[in-house]
Amino acid sequence: MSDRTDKIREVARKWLADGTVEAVVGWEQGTYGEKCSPALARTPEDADRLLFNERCTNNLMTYLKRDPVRSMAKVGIVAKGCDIKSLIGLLQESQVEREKVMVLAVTCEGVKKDDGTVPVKCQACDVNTPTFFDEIAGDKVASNPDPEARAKELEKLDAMTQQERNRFWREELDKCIRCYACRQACPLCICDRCIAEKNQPQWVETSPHPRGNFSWNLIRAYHLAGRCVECEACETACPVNIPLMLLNRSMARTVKDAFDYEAGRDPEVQPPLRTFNLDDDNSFIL
Amino acid sequence: MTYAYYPGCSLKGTAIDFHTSAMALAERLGIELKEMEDWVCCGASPIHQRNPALASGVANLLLSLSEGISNDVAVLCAACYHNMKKAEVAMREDGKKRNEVEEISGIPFNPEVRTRHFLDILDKDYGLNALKEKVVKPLSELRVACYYGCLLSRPPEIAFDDPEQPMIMERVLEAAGAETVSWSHRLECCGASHAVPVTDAVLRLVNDILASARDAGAEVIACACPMCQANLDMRQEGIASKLGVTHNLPAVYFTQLLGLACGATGKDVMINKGMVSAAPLLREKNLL
Amino acid sequence: MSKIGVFVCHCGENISRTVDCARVAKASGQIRGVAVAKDYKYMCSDPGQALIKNAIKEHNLDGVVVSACSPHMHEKTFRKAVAEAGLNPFLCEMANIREHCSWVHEKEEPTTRKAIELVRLMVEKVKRNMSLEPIRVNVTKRALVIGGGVAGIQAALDIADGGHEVILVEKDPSVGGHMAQLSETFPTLDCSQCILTPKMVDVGSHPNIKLYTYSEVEKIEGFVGNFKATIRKKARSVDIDKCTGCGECQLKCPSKKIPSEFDRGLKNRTAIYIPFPQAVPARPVIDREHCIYFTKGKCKACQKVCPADAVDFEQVDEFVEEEVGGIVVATGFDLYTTEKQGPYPDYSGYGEYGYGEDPDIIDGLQFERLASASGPTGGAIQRPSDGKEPKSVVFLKCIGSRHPSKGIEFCSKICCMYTAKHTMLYKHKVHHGTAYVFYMDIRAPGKSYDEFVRRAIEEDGAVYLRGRVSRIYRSGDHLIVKGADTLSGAAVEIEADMVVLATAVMPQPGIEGLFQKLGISYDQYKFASEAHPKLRPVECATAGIFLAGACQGPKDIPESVAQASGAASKALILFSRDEMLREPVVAKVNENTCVACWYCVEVCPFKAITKKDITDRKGNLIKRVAEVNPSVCTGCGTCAATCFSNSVDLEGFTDEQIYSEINSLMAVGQDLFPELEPEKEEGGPSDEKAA
Amino acid sequence: MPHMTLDRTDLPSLAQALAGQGRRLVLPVREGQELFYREGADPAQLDLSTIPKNSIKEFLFPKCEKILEYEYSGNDVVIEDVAPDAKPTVIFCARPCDAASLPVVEPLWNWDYKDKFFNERREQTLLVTYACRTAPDEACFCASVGLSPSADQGSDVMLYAVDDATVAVRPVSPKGKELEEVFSKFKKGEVSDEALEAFAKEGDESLAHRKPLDKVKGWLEAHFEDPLWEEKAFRCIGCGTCTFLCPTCHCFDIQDESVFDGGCRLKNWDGCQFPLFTLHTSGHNPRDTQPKRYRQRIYHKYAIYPEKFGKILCTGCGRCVAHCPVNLSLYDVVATAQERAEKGE
Amino acid sequence: MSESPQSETQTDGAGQPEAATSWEPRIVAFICNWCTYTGADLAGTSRMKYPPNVRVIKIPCTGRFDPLFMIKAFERGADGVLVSGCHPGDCHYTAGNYNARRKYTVFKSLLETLGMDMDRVWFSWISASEGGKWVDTIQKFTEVIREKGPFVEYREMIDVG
Repeated sequence: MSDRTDKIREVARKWLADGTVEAVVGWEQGTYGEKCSPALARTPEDADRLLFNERCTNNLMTYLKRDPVRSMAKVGIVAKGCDIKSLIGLLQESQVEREKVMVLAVTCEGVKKDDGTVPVKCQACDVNTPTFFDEIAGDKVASNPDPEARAKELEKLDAMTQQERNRFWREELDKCIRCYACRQACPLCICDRCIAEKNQPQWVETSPHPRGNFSWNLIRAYHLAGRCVECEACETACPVNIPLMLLNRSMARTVKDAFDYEAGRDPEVQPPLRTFNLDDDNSFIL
Repeated sequence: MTYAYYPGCSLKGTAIDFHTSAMALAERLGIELKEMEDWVCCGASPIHQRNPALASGVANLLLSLSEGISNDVAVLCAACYHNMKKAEVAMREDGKKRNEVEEISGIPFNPEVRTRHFLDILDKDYGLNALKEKVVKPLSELRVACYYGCLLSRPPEIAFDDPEQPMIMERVLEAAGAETVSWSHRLECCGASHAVPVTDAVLRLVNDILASARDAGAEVIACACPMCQANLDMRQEGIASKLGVTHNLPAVYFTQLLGLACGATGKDVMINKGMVSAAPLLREKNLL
Repeated sequence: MSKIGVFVCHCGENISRTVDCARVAKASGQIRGVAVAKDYKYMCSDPGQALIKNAIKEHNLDGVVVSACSPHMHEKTFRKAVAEAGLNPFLCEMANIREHCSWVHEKEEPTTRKAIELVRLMVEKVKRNMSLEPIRVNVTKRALVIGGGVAGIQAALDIADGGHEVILVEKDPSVGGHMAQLSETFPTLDCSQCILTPKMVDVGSHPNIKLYTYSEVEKIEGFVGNFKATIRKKARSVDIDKCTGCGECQLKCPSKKIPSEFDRGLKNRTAIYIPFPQAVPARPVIDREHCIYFTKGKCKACQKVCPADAVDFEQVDEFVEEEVGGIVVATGFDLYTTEKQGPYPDYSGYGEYGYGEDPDIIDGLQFERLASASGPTGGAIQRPSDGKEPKSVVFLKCIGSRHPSKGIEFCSKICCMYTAKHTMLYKHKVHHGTAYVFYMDIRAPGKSYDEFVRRAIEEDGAVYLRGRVSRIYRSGDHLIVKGADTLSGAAVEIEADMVVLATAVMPQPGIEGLFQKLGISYDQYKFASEAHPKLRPVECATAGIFLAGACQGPKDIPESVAQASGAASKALILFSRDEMLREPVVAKVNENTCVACWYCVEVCPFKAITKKDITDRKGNLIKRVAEVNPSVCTGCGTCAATCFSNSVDLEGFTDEQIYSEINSLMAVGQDLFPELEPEKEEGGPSDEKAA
Repeated sequence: MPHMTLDRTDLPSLAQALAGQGRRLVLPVREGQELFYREGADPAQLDLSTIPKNSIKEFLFPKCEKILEYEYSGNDVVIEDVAPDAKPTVIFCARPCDAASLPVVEPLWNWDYKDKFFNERREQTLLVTYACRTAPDEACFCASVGLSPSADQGSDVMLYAVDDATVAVRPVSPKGKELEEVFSKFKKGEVSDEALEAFAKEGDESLAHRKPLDKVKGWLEAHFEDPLWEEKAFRCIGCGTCTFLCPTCHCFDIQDESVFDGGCRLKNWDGCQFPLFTLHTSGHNPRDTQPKRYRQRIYHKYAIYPEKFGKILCTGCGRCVAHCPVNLSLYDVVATAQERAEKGE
Repeated sequence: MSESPQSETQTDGAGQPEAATSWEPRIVAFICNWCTYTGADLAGTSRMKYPPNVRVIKIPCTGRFDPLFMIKAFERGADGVLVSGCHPGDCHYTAGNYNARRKYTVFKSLLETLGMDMDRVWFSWISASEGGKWVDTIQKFTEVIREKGPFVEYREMIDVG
């Protein structure tokens, strides 16, 4: 780990010193437990605060869409392979201009959540060694993704009957308090004004009652279908522990099966809901 | 390079010279043709008329024998190649067919396995340049008519060269120094399967082929199919007696010519087996 | 509070038979925001319309719902009426209580209630309707015609005669296209050039036609009524204004061994050449690939002999911009080739016919040249290999066409006719010769077409054999054609001196590049697609672009000419008004919340949405947003439904309107609020089921 | 004076007994890796291992509450009031920092307008608080805001786990005293005041490292514009988790939900971290950046609210520290303010 | 659920006995202007008969269909929702229905994941000439919904618990 930290600091220092970037977004030691916290290095000195370890869970790409980073002429960003998938999503949707970002990739064996468990995304990870970057820290890390990881997650849901699933989600979604932490944490929730905050008309009721909660969580998942890179930021941020990734993963599976598409792979490819094939599945339409 | 070798029945019988010469050639080229164990007849032409599914079943069985040797099954006989390749392609592309065949043969299909004609192996895997290097007795000034017959290059889905304008045999023999002629009947049918029932028709067909080759200035016909070779070779007598045309044009296997070019003796390649002997011609060209 | 008027029509008894119209009116009157509700026997009649107009004035209405038949029937009628009363026509909607209610349901309570709900639904919508003004698009009354074949020529002449300027762009040095290559034409056997060349001359001299030959369309910008075309005038190396077309240069040119495109390689031409005697313009062009000066750096023979000093080796490609309102695409066809690697990478020809490498195996157009009086043989039928007169010619139809294994499934349509013609031309010139034709079917629908084919068979004795040919090979002086005669069931083998292949009609190789520039769609074979196969066969989905001739699919001359005139009249309709009026049902973008993800841009089938920069006074970029071009938008609303933040909306079907319609459904006994009652909370669900 | 003790193992039955008197029962139970106060949970599931993730706020100030109904009749609107949905409630084994939040927010609900929805619930709610022997979480800083792990503000009854087996009971409010006989059913013994003092002392020591925050107000008032805000809050993603988990955050939004022929007015939780919170109809937003919004939260808690109601709007429960997805620690920020104030910066 | 004290005071018609009427399936159909709407017109002009339980909301093209519409319809008491437009290849706007089809695919699977009763969500292609198909579809759909009864699951879901 430390060699990666050194490399990150070295590159960041270089970029900041020679003015390649205005700032570098990375991680620094947090103030609570082993947690790490997003950090903004504006000077070569700041760069020495940056680090990488298995608690660097935050997907920093979410900062690309918000100030002060958004308004910078050019910014450096430290990113794990999984975070880079989000960047690719942002590039596909023209939310970021490639030439305005310097990607300082870091190889990764997988991170640990606050409770010490390993996220599913890490079990399924095939980008331990990023391939899309300007600089990379750390030696090649072999990937051995568990191809079943997603399926295993969904088993529970798949096993339920329609009524059971209905019950299950009603209970889960009843918890929602509409803080929108999921949306705020998501690097791919790119709208300046979320549909849930538009009230002419009010398609999505803002009240945290089951009706509003259902339509909100439904639309969130729908808008992320084919775009979500399964970074798990939403679920991690949710203060009431709604298993949002079950929805996102199920959508990702659908998109894979129906359109043979995986989000966050290739900036040149069209996201599935921005295009179509003449021979898309028609079987369910009368 | 090692290949699982499937001779097929004729190569162990009537076409033993094809087998022997191929082995002799392979040995000199350093290609190992490892004969698969417990192989059976591919069913030749009758089987797929009686029962196509069964035909594919047999093919699948044969392909499965390659396990442990190589995923590439080397075949010399055009008919065997035809049957096995067709089945293989069908199984790879048509899941339904595959299940049906696996059902019948009770053997899982290995999608990795490939049926390869020996010509194709020489051309693609071994390479013409490598072949050139092994040539010790160039077939120079030997004017050869390469005969494909109707099976070898067709249908398109199993072809290893242009189905209607194959040049692979020409390429290979030219690499060995031969002079190949351009002629019209390279892909015409010799009538093999009618050899017994309608001999007259066969005589006519073979006569056309031989004539066309001779008119093009060929001194010898190179074959890649036991049935063709047998027909072209054995019918000449009949043609002489019934149609009054003497051709006296030897029909040999391409492997025999290549074998000689690579230094094998006439005996090694059983050059004397043909009814119309190629020996005099070859001797004249100092190839024997 | 809005003031809506509801007008319920009995449609004689068509509605009132099953719907209680009086009650519908009464009920409607109680809907919030409804100022007046009336029912009447025939709302579409003059008194009916008068009733509406008066109500509008009397109650100063700001919206009207006519509850009657289908809007497809009378929406225009009532919107017109409303407009006459001074109300914006788009503030009028129809509730369809006839086709969707009275005609399909029995006379019973639910039917009337449904009618009431349909009215309420529309009232709620109309409350959110906006006054809309039709979109006016200025029209540049000039046309661009791409392609100078017979179709392009016809379209250009018609538009020009209609009094509008035409820009005609032809990629070759002369107009005329394939028709100029033909000898005689079916079914009349009149000489092709005799009927075409006058038209070519007209095009060259018409005051309203600006002719760009040896030129190609480089770029197309803009939209219907307002296209801007950039045209590349390829360097001709000859100043056509100075040149008198005397032809001296051709005589002197030392490189004479270049196969002539016009004669399809049956004759050679020089490096500086006039493609054919009747060319328009009759001016030469230097083929720089073969010109000795351009390849070796010296020669200039042509320049030396040119009396007009017109040869200009320094010439470079020129670009001109032309503004036009409409575009006619007439890029024509070319022939599928039997060669192994022809101009169509996706298709490889016929190995069984030796890939057409034998000089005596030729295609239909080559035969046309052989038979043409202006052709290489002066019209004498001689086989290319040795110039001998062929005693037997075999014609093969459906070469490529209707041959899925060759990758083409369509019928080339013209081959049956021209092959019949060929047999005649042949027989007329070689009386003792035999013409054999291998065919799959004979397709001769069309005015005096079948008679023509019968003549070929019965009078000129062409031998028609139904079947395909498996192999052609040379045997000495002859070509052996092996085929099947499926009628007699016999295998046939013909000794031929020459074989003519009726090869498939294909779009110009690489034409999709142009189609992409134009933003028009095309099918798997790269034939241009029409807007509707039956009802809009000459328009493209992209407004202002029309199709003529074989670029759309195989066509014979009369069809091409007819379609060309059709395309021309479409263009003339477009030019008939100074500005075009379009339905204001178009998308609009909320720039405040658009985040420029370009989903709308990508899903728009009409390329109506573009990317716009918003800058401050100093020109610094503030943000980028999507922008709808109302002149192009057709109002499908796909963009609106695709936008995540609903920053795109559709006039006439806005989110607000649709929301209100859905909302109105709640009204009849569907109150969801009791669930909010505290006491309900205990056992909410169980109560639900009880209900 | 001595205090009654009971067996720790009897706590569930005690909870049951309290609920038995027609109260809805709220107590902390485990869900996955964390604890939550849940209504109607099985007392047997009672889990006291640490501080729950949610606060008790939602039981007095629900996340969504209907406050009136309206209905169109013809062209008029008829408005109907809605009675508060207040049921007798016992919150069992609340943490001191949760209990203490009530006296902090009471004035807010009662200064000009008396909020009957909150007050009636407060009236009906009985708080049986489970004192912390030592700070249960690394994030705790109640000591810094004048409370302690065994603080009894807002509680009706205090429970002290004096050792692993024994729990001492100390009624605090009159309401609490009335429950004497319910508790006495479970009485097993007694402990002296000293025991409780020792208990309290142990708790205080566990937070000795926390600074007092007495100078924060002054510093804030002088540093509205300060680099600190950008520096700390750039990382804030505005998720509002801090405000929603906070026992003292009380902002709400009024929503009218309307269908065709009627509707209702709802009072929903809201938070100062959201751009919409201060977005004007004009499009202008006085708090247009996240640092400004974050600053507002600190100001409201440590300067504005104390100014108006004399109390810091924070009980140091540490939830906003522990659960911030980007680990932006409120304590870290106010402690920095305190430090600078001490240094006179 | 379908009855409610408010309903008497409702503004729908000369005091018709709303409260007394028992539950009737409520089907909302979002249909495109060019094919299905015209198809439904044809059913009318051909005097075909089908149950009066469907409420049509006309959109220009299925491309305009936003899944939010469906959710709102259920929130407003629909027991079933039908979305119908032009057959593939027939779209008046050339591609609206293809885009819509992808939306359906994703949204459908999302509803399934959430345990929605998919018998209440129908998609169809009905051309301008398929008046008969329109009638069959509405008849079948109405029967299915009548079988199932009111959409209690959703009503529960949209009730504030």
